[in-house]
Amino acid sequence: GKKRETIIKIGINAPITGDIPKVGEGSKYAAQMWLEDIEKAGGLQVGDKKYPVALVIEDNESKAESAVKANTKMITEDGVMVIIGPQSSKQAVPAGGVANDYQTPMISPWSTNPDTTKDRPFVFRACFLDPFQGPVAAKFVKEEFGYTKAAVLYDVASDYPKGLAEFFKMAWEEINGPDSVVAYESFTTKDTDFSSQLTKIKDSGAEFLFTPQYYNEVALIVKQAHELGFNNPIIGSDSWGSAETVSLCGEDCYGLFFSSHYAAAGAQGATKEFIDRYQQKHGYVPDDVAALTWDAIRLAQQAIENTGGLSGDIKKDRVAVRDQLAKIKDFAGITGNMTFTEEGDPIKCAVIVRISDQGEYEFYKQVCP
Amino acid sequence: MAFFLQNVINALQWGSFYALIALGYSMVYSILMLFNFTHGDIFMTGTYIGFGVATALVALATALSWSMPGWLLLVLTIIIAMFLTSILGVVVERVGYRPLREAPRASAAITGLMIGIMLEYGNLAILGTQRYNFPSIIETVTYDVGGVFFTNKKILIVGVALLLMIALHQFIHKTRWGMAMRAMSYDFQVVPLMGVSLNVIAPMTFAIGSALAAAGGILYGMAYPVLDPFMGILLGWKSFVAAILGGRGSILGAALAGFLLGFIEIFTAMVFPSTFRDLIAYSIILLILTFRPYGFFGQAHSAQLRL
Amino acid sequence: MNTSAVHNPPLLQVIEMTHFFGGLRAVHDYNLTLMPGQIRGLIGPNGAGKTTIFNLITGIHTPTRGRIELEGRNLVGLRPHQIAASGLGRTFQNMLLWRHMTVLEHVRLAHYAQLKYGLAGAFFGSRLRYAEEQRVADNSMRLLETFDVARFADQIVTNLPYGVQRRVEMARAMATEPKVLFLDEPTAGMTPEELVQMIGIIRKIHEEFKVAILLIEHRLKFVMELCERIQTLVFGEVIAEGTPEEIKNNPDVIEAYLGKEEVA
Amino acid sequence: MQLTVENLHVSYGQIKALHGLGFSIVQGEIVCIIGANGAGKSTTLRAISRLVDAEKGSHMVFEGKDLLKFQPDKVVSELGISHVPEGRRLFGNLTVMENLQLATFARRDRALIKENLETVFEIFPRLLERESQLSATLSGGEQQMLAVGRAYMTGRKMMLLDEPSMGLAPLMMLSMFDALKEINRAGTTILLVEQNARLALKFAQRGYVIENGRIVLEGESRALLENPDVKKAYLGG
Amino acid sequence: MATQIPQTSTSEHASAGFLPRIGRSLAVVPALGWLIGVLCAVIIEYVIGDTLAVMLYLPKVPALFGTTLVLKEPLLFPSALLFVLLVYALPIGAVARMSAGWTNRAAVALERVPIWLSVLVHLGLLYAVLHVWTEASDYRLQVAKLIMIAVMLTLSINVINGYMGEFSCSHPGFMALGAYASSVFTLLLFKQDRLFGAALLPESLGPYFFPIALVIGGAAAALGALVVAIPSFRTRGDYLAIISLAFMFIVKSAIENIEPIGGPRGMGGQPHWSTLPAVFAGMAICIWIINNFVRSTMGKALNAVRDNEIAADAMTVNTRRTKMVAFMFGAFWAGVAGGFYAHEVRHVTPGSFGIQMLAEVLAMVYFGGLNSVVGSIVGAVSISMISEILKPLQLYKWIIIPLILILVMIFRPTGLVAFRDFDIKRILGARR
Ligand SMILES: Nc1ncnc2c1ncn2[C@@H]1O[C@H](COP(=O)(O)OP(=O)(O)OP(=O)(O)O)[C@@H](O)[C@H]1O
Ligand SMILES: Nc1ncnc2c1ncn2[C@@H]1O[C@H](COP(=O)(O)OP(=O)(O)OP(=O)(O)O)[C@@H](O)[C@H]1O
Ligand SMILES: [Mg+2]
Ligand SMILES: [Mg+2]
Repeated sequence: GKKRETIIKIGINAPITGDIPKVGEGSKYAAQMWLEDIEKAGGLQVGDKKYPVALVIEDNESKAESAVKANTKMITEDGVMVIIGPQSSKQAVPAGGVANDYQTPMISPWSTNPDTTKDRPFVFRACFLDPFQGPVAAKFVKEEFGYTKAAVLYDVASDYPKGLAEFFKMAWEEINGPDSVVAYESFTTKDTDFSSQLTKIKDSGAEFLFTPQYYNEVALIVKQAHELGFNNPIIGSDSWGSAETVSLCGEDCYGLFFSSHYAAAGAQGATKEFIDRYQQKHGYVPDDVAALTWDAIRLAQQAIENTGGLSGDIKKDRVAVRDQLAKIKDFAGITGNMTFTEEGDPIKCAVIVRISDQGEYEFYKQVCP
Repeated sequence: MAFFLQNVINALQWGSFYALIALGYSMVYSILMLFNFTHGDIFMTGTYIGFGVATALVALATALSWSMPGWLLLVLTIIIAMFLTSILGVVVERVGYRPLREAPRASAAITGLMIGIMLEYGNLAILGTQRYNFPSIIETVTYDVGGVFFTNKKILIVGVALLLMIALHQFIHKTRWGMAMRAMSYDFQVVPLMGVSLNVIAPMTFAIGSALAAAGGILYGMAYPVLDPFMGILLGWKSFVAAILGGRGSILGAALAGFLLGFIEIFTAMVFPSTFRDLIAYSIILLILTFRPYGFFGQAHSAQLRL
Repeated sequence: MNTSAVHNPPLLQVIEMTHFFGGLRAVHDYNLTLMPGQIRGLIGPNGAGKTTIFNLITGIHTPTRGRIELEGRNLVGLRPHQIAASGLGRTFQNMLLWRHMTVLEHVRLAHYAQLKYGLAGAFFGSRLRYAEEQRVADNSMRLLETFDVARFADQIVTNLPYGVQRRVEMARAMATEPKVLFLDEPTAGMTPEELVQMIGIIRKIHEEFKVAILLIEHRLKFVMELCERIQTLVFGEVIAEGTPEEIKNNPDVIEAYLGKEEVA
Repeated sequence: MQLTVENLHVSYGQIKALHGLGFSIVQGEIVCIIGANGAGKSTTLRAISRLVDAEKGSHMVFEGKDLLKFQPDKVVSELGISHVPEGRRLFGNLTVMENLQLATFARRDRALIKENLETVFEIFPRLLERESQLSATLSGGEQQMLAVGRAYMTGRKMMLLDEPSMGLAPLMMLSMFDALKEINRAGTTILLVEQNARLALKFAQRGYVIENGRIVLEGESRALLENPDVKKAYLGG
Repeated sequence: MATQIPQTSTSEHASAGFLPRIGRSLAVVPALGWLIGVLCAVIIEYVIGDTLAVMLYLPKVPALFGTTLVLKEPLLFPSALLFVLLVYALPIGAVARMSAGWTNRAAVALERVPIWLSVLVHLGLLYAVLHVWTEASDYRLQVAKLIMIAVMLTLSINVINGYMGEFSCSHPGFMALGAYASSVFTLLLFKQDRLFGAALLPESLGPYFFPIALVIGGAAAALGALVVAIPSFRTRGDYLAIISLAFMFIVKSAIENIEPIGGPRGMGGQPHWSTLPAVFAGMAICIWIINNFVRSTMGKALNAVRDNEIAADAMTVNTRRTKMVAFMFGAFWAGVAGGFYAHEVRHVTPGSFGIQMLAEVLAMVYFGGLNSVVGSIVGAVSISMISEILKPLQLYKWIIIPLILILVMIFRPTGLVAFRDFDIKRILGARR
C-alpha cells in the first residue's frame, strides 16, 4: 500500500438547499474565501510543517436529520478535523450531539440556542447568546429614549426570534416593572401578513416595537406598521444585519436601530477588508452569517495553528484542536473580540447600529458585557 | 371600534389573497379533479414574472424618458404577466398532467408537487438566493378615517378579488365552456362525445388558473413586496384548504372560504394570544369540515377519490 | 294481509314506509310481507321508487316514516353493515364492484361479519385466523362455482364481461349468508340466453340456501317465471299486488307499465 | 355507403378485443349488432367514435372521409356521429337541462337546437319534469332516457346506441324505440348494439352477429330471426 | 427474484449479451442463497476492504457502493466500480450460484418447518449481513438506520393512502406525536435533563424500556389519529385530505406552544437507543404485522372502503371500524417510526414535522407503489438512497429528483411495485 498524505479537512455543514438557502450560500462563500487565502499561502502552517487544506461542504437541507447525517459522514467518512456549522439551532443542536460524541470540535457560527453547546465540551459557537443580546437592546432603548412601554413582535416557530424576544421581555420588565411590555405578539414562520398583530400593538399604546426578525420579515413588518399608522421607532437585533434589509425595506427603515456584531458602513480594518472582498466577489454586502462563518473558521484555523504540530492521528489532533479552541483568549474577529466561556460560548461586545438616511449601517454605540 | 374595524379591513385584504389564489386553485382543482399542488409555485413564478415585466417596463419607460402613469404600468404588467404565466400553465398541463389523465389522481398530485419543487429550485438556480423587492408600481396612498387606516392598494386588491370571483362564477355556471369544464370534472372520458375537445378544455383551465395566479401574485407583490422562491408553498397549501373548504366544484365557495380563512386567521390573532393563532385557526377549520363534511357548497358524490 | 302469518311469522315485514327526497315523495306507504323462502317481484315504471325501496330497507337511506322488521327485529336506524349482517344481502342496479380487487377477494370479503379472529388475529396471524381464512376461501370458491365464475377467480373484476360481473356481484351477496336477497335488475345487460341461465341459477340458490328473494326487473319473462307474487309500483305507491297471472291481466298495470303490445 | 369499417383491430393493453372486424352501413338504415357478453360490441362503437384507438391496418370511412384522422370530439362535431355510451355516462354534477345543453357545445344552429330540445322532451316527458334535478340522482331508467336525449342533441347524421334499452320499463322501451324510429325517419342512420337480440332484430332492418371480435353472420333482420343458429345462441331457444 | 441484487444488475450493464444468460443461471438461486452470497461479500469487505481501497486509490472503503463518491470525484468512478465488482458483484454471484444446490435443499427443508421459523432464519442472516456491513462505517450505519425508519413510515402511510385510498396529509403530525411522546417518556425516566429534572430510574435499565417508549409513542399517535378518523366517517377524499392537513398544522402549532417540552426549540438529549438491532427488529415487526393485516380478509376491507364504500357497507363490512383501525394502525406505526427517529437524531423540533417531510413521505409512498408492502420498501429505500447520492449536486438535486419522480409517475402511474401482495412463502421458497 501507500501512505496517505495528511490533509487538513474542514467540514462545512450548511443549509444549501431547504428553506434558507441564502444562509447556506453565505456560509459557503465565506468558507471558500478563507480557503483561497490558505491556498494562496501554500497551505496551513502548523508547527514546522505546511499542510494542504480541503473543505468538505455538506448540504444539510435545513433538516435536523440531514445535519446529523452530514456530521456523521464528515467525521467518519471524510475525516474532517473541525466542523463549521450548522447555522440554525434546529440543526445545530442535534448535529452538535454527534460532533461531541465523536470528539470532533464543532463551531456553530449562528446558533443561539443554549442547548447547542451545553454540556458539550467539543461544541462552540461564534455568536452571542440571547441572554446577552436581549438586555443590550432593552438597556439601549431605555437609555436612549427613556420609553416605558414596549411592544414585541416575533416568530414563535423559530428558535432565534423566540428566544431573543423572551430575554428582551425579561430585561425590559426588570427595568420598567411588570406589564411594561404592553404587547407581546407573535406569528409563524413564512407569514407575510402581520396586520392583526400590528393593529394590536398600535392599540396597546406601545412607544416602540422590538422585532428580532430576519431581514425579509423586517421589510414587511416595518412597511405594514407604517401603513397601519404606527410610526414609533422599531428596534431590531443582529438578524437585521444583512444588506438586504435595506434593499428590501427601503426608506421605511431609515433611522431605525438594531443591535449587532458589527456595522458594515463604519467598518475598519479586517472587517472592512472582508466586506469589500466579499462584495467584490459576490456582488452584495455580506450578512452576519457570512461574517460569523468567517470568524468561526478563522477561530478553527487559530486553534489548529496553536496546537503547534499535528500527530497525523486524526482522533488525537481533534482533541488537541478542541483544547486549543477552549484556550483562545481575545481572538480578534471581524465581528468583535472573543473569548470562550466554559460552555464554549463567546464573550463579545455588541454594537448598536443605526440605519442612516442613505440606508447605510452606521456605528452608533458599543455595548460590552 | 376603530380597532375592530381596522381588523375587518386587515382581514379583508388578507382574505382576498387567499380568495384570489384559491380561485385559481379551484379552477384547476374542481375542473380537472386534481390536487393542483403546483399552483402555489405557479403563483410564485407569476409574481416573479410580474416583477420582471414591471422592472422591464419601468426601464423601458425611463429609457424612452416617458413618465408612464402608475395605473397604466399596473394594467400592462398584469396583462403581460397573466399571458406569460398562462403559457407556463399550459406547459405544466402538457408535461405534468396530460400524460396522467387516466392515472390515479394522487399520482397527478405527486407530479404537481414535483413540478412545484422544480419551479422553486429552478428559480433558485437561475436567480440565486437573493430576495427581490417588488417595485411599488403605484404610489401608496394611506387614508386615515377615524383611526382606521387603509391604503389605495388594499381597496384595489379587495375589489379585484371580488370582481374576479363573480366573473369566474358566471363563467363556470353560465357559459358552455364552463359547463364543459364542470362536465369534465365528473367524467372526462365521455366529454369528447359532446363534441368538446379535452385537449382544449384542460389547457384552457390551466391557463385561466395560472393567469389568475399571476394577477394574484402581482397584487400580492404590491402588498408584501418581498419575493422569495418559496413564497408560494404555504399560500398554495392554504388556498388548497380554502378551495376545498368551499366545496369541490364551487368557485364561489372557494373564494368565500378564502375570505373566511383570512378572517379566521386575523381574528384569532386579534382575540387570542397570537401564539395560538395556527392552533385555533386550524382547529376551527377542522371543526367546520367535521360538521359540514362537504365544505360550504360541495356535494357528497363529489368526494370520491379516483384511484 | 297474509293469513298464514299466524302460524308462520313473516321473515321481513315493511310497514307503511314513506320516503321523501327533499320535496319529492319517492315512496309512499309501502308495505311488504315476505315469507321465508318466498320469491317476490317488484315492477314498475322508471323512477317509480323501486331502487329507493331497496335502499331504504338496506339502510342506505333512512325512511322518513315507517317500520322495517326482520324476523320481528327492527331495522330502522341500524347502520347498513349491521342490516346486511343481520341477513339482508343485495346487488346494485349499477353494480358496485371493487375496481382493484379480484373476483375471489370480492366473495371472501363478503364474509366479513362472520370473521371471529378479531384484530389480534389480523395483526399477528393466530391459528384461528388461518383456520377461518381457509374456511372462507373454501366457501368462496364453492360460491363461485355455483355461479359458474370460478375460472375468473384471480382476475380483477373490471376487465370482465358484464354478465360475469353481474354473477360475481350475486355471488358476493350470497357470501353474506343472507336470509333475504335483494336483486336490482339482475339481468340488465344480459343476453336472452344468459337470462335463461340466470333463472336456473336463482332457482338453484333459492333451493340450496333457502333464501327469500325480492327482485326488481323489467324483463317480464324473468319475473313471471320466477316470482310467486308481484307488486307493481307507480309513483312510489303500490297499485297492484298479486300472482303473475293477476298482474299480467291487471288493466292498471297494463296502462301504467306493460303497454298493450307487450301483453299481446 | 355512409360508413364502411374494414379490418378493425382494437386491443386494451394485452387483451385483444377486435380481430379485423368489418361491416358497412347505408345512409338512413337501422342496423344492429348482436353478440354475447364481451364479444366486442361496445368496443366497435367506441372505435367508431374514436374513444379507443384502432390498430394499424384498420380502415374506417365515413361519408368518404377517413374516420381515423378525426379526433373524438371532431367525430361528433364535424361528422355528426353521436354515441350513447354503455353505462349511460351522464355528467352527474350537471342538471338534466345542462346535460342536454352541453351536448350542443359545437353546434351553432340555435333555432334547430330549440326545436330538438322540444322533441326530446316530447319523447321523454319525464325529463322535462326533472329538468333541474342533478342527473346523478335520477333513477336508472330516467338516466337512460337522458343519455339517449343527450345523444340526440349532439349530432344527428348517425347515432350509435349501446344498449339503450337497458333498465327501461317495457312501456318506456316501446316508446323509446318508437321515438328512435321517428328519428331515423327524419334521416338519422342508427347503429344499435343490443343484448336483447330479439328486440334489436325486430327493430332493425339488418343485423350483424359478432363473436370474439369478428363478424360471424350478417343479413336481413328477418332472416336472422329465423336463422336456427341465431335462435339457439341469442334468442333464448 | 432478481430484485434482491441491484449491484449486479447495475454494474454489469456493459455485457448486455451476457445478461440474459447470467440472469437465467442465477434464477435458480433461492433467497437463502442470495443472503449467504451477500454475507460472504460483506465479510470479504470487512476483511480486505481497507487494503483493497488503498490499492485502488480510494480514500476509504466506499460507504454506499461508491455512489456518494461519483458525483464529488468523478475520477474515482472506475476504482469505485471495480471495488464494487470485486467485493460485491462477483462474490455474491459466485457464492449464490455455487451454493444454489444446497441452499435450495435447505430452502426445501425450511418449507416444511413452521413459516415463522423459516422467516427467523432468513431474518437472522439478513441481520448478520447488515451488522457486518455497517461495521465498516458509522455513516453507513446511520444511513441504514434512517432508511429503515423511512421504510416504517412509508409502510404506515401506505396503509392509509394506498390500501384505504384516502389522501392523508397528517403523517408528519403522527410522527411528531410519536417522537415527542416517546422522548418525554425516556427523558422523564432515564435522563437528567433541563426539562424534567433528575432521572427517575438508572439509565442502564433504559434499553429494556425502549420498546415501551416506542409503544407509548405509537399509542400517542394512534390517539391523535382519532381526530382524523372520526371525521372520516362522514367525509372523504379531498375534504379528508384537508382535515388531515389541518391536523398536521395543529400538532405542529400545539407543540410550539407547550413550553415544558421545549416549544419551538424542541427537545434534545434523548439517549441513543436506536441501535441497529433495535431498528432492525422494529422494522421487521412492522413489516410483519402490516403485511399480516393487509393480507387478511379484515385488512382487505380497507380496499373495499377505498373502491366503493356503499358496497362495502352492504357486504357487512363495518366501514367505520375499518377506517378507525386503518387510521389508528397507520398512525401507530408512524408514531413508532417517530420514536426511533427521536432516539436516533436525538433532538426533535416541531419545525421538522412539516410540509417538507410530508412531501418526502408522499414521494416515497407513491414512487414505490400503492397498495403494496414491497412497493413501500422499494420507495423508501430508493428515494432515501437517491437523495443521499445526489447531495453533492446541491440545488440541482431538487430538480433531478422531481424529474425522476415525474417520469416514474408517467410511465407507472401507480408507482413502481403497486398492487402486489408480499408473499413471504413464495419469496423464501426454493427455486426450480
Ligand atoms: N338523491 C335523490 N334526490 C332526489 N331525487 C331522487 C334521489 N334519488 C332518487 N330520486 C328520484 O326518486 C325517484 C325514484 O328513484 P328510483 O331510483 O327508486 O327509481 P326506480 O324505480 O328504481 O327506477 P328505475 O327502474 O328507472 O331504476 C326517481 O324519480 C328519482 O329521480
Ligand atoms: N377497459 C378495458 N380494459 C381491458 N379490457 C377490456 C376493456 N373494455 C373491454 N375489454 C375487453 O374487451 C372485450 C370486448 O369488450 P366489449 O365491452 O366491447 O364487449 P361487449 O360486446 O360490449 O360486451 P357486453 O355485452 O358485456 O357489453 C372483452 O373481453 C372485455 O373484457
Ligand atoms: Mg332502479
Ligand atoms: Mg358492451
